[in-house]
Amino acid sequence: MSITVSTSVYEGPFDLLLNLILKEEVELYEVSLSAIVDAYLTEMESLDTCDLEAATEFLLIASILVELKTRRLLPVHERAERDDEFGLWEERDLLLARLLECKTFKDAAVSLRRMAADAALSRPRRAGLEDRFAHLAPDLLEGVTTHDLRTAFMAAMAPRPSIHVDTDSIAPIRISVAEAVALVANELPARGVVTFRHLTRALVDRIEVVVWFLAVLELYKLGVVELDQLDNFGDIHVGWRPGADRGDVDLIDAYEG
Amino acid sequence: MVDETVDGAEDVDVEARRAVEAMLMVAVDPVPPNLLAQLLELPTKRIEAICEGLADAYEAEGRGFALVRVGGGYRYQSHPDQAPWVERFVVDGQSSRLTSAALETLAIVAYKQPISRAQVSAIRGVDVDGVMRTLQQRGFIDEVSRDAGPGNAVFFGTTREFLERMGLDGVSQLPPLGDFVPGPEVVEALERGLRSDPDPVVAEVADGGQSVAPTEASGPAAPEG
Amino acid sequence: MVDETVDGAEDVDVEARRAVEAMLMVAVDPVPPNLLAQLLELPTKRIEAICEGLADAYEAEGRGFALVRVGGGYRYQSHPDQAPWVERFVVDGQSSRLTSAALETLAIVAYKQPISRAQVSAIRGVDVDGVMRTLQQRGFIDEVSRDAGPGNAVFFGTTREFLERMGLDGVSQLPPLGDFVPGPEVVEALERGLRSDPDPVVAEVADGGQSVAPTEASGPAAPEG
Repeated sequence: MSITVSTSVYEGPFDLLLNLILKEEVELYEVSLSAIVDAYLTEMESLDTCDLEAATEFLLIASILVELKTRRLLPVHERAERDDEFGLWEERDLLLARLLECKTFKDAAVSLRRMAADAALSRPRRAGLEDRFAHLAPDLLEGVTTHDLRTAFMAAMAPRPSIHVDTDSIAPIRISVAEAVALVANELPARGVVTFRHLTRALVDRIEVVVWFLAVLELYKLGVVELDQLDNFGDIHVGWRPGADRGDVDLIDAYEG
Repeated sequence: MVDETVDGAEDVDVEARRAVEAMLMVAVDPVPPNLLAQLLELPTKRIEAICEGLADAYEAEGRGFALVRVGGGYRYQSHPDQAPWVERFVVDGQSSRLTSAALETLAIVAYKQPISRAQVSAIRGVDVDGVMRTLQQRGFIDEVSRDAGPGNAVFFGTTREFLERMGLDGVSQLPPLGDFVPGPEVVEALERGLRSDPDPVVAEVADGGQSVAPTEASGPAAPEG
Repeated sequence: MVDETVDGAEDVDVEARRAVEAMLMVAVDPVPPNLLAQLLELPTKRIEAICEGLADAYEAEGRGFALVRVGGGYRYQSHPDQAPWVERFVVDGQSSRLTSAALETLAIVAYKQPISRAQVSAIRGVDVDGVMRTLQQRGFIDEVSRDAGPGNAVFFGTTREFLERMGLDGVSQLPPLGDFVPGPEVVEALERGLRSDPDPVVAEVADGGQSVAPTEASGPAAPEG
């Protein structure tokens, strides 16, 4: 089987997976890693300069493929023994969901490109005011300091952040339940009643939301928070129980399921 | 003459029409109809009717420019079919194209706003800091809020500049995200590709397909106990 | 209908008229008729006749805008008798704050002067003509020199008025940048902007007196995933 890897085409590991699975119509675990590596090395040699970004990106993709292939080799029965809620099958489903989401936005982006191309056929008039009206316009320098200028200049000239490779790209669990318990206990007393959705709106992965949910349940069990849900599947309202003692919470040092 | 477009051609409408033309001509950004309504002391509906009338008249007269509603207001722009001439005339940086990485990131922000950088990264599966910064620098996205919650996350949304570049009046005009959710054959192909067991569980696949619907990713449904 | 203005209404004239309308609509500065003549490959006299025809037609139709010949070129502006409405729009309808795009542009000119529009545009990755014009109109920046080279690039700097408003004696008093190093793409943009070998089309346009920015289309902004 021959696979052409063009590093400039694949924007990330999901891209590569999508392409491998959908375009090449292969079963992921049958992809020969050595074929990809060979194609990649050929590609790199043809480049005039070594592209560090492309190289690190490729390492990431390759390691994900190795990880997935390795798992394929593990006996599936072990699954029955585990207590772990976030095991192989969940990760696979999560990956599938994320691939689908990725594909959804890829297609949405194609539509955006078309819309932008259509819109680009017209250019806006930006000539603005005739000089004779300029003196009437509001004072634009009002409140602008030299510090603002410096900040604006830095923003315009700043180098772009370097690419950081996230090696936990599949279902990373960034926080433990015990840590989430501590965070909620720190924040909630000052915030009154909030919805669970609001409490977790900055979280990235579903798995993290689950962790926070377990943390809230834990606090509920301890009797320091009150929970309320008006409708089935409606927003869950979370509030610190009046008079509850934060000290009770500090006793938790590990989450025991 | 364009009187037929302002049918009845009352003096008030003729005057309002001329004032609208004058004000839009000196505006730099799209002018919201309610601002025109306020200045002219006319109902917004009337302003909208006047603007639509003007737009239709310019088109009917075969003008080389157009009046369009975009980014929440009305603006003059060159007629799309004059693009070849305008391109020759204006040589500058605006025609720079967005890479597909930038467009995908933009699509995620547009549909999921407000959204944090980390959330966008999670969807794309790669670090998006550089792309997000470029999009912000070019005015397509901007910070819309900061969260008081965990991590003090900064949330991003699209700007009026984005709407103008896409030719949209508002984000509600974006095609529904549901239109892009992959069909069953794609779900099946992906499922097959990821299969780690000779014996697929179809129900789980269906769940996986549902969970990318444009709803919010957060809510883990109801508590079980 | 405006056919009477292009008497004879040949196809060539109709097409030229539309192209002229489109180009004048997007122009920031008055457009010299010989530039239009060059682009459309028509005699300058013919272009002048087309423009005069358009100006008469707009006047006859009672448009709120006018096409006038000013400063060696043609431009659209609001009709003089609509001045009260335009004044109202300027006073009540305009934001009184510098947009972040305008502030960044002003800051770049302040710190990097003398600098050409093309260079500013390359750094910001977007067309800055409109913003630069506003800043110049407000008296914050002005032309400080012209390049003797082939592109005849115009260089801008901040004005005395700007310094006074900021409470500065000179630009050397701007807050120091410390050991700040601009990104490589910005350095590249500056270097590209300084190169004095514009491609032929750009040279033609610049010779025509139009101050459009001879930036390469790409700009510094193409992000790679």
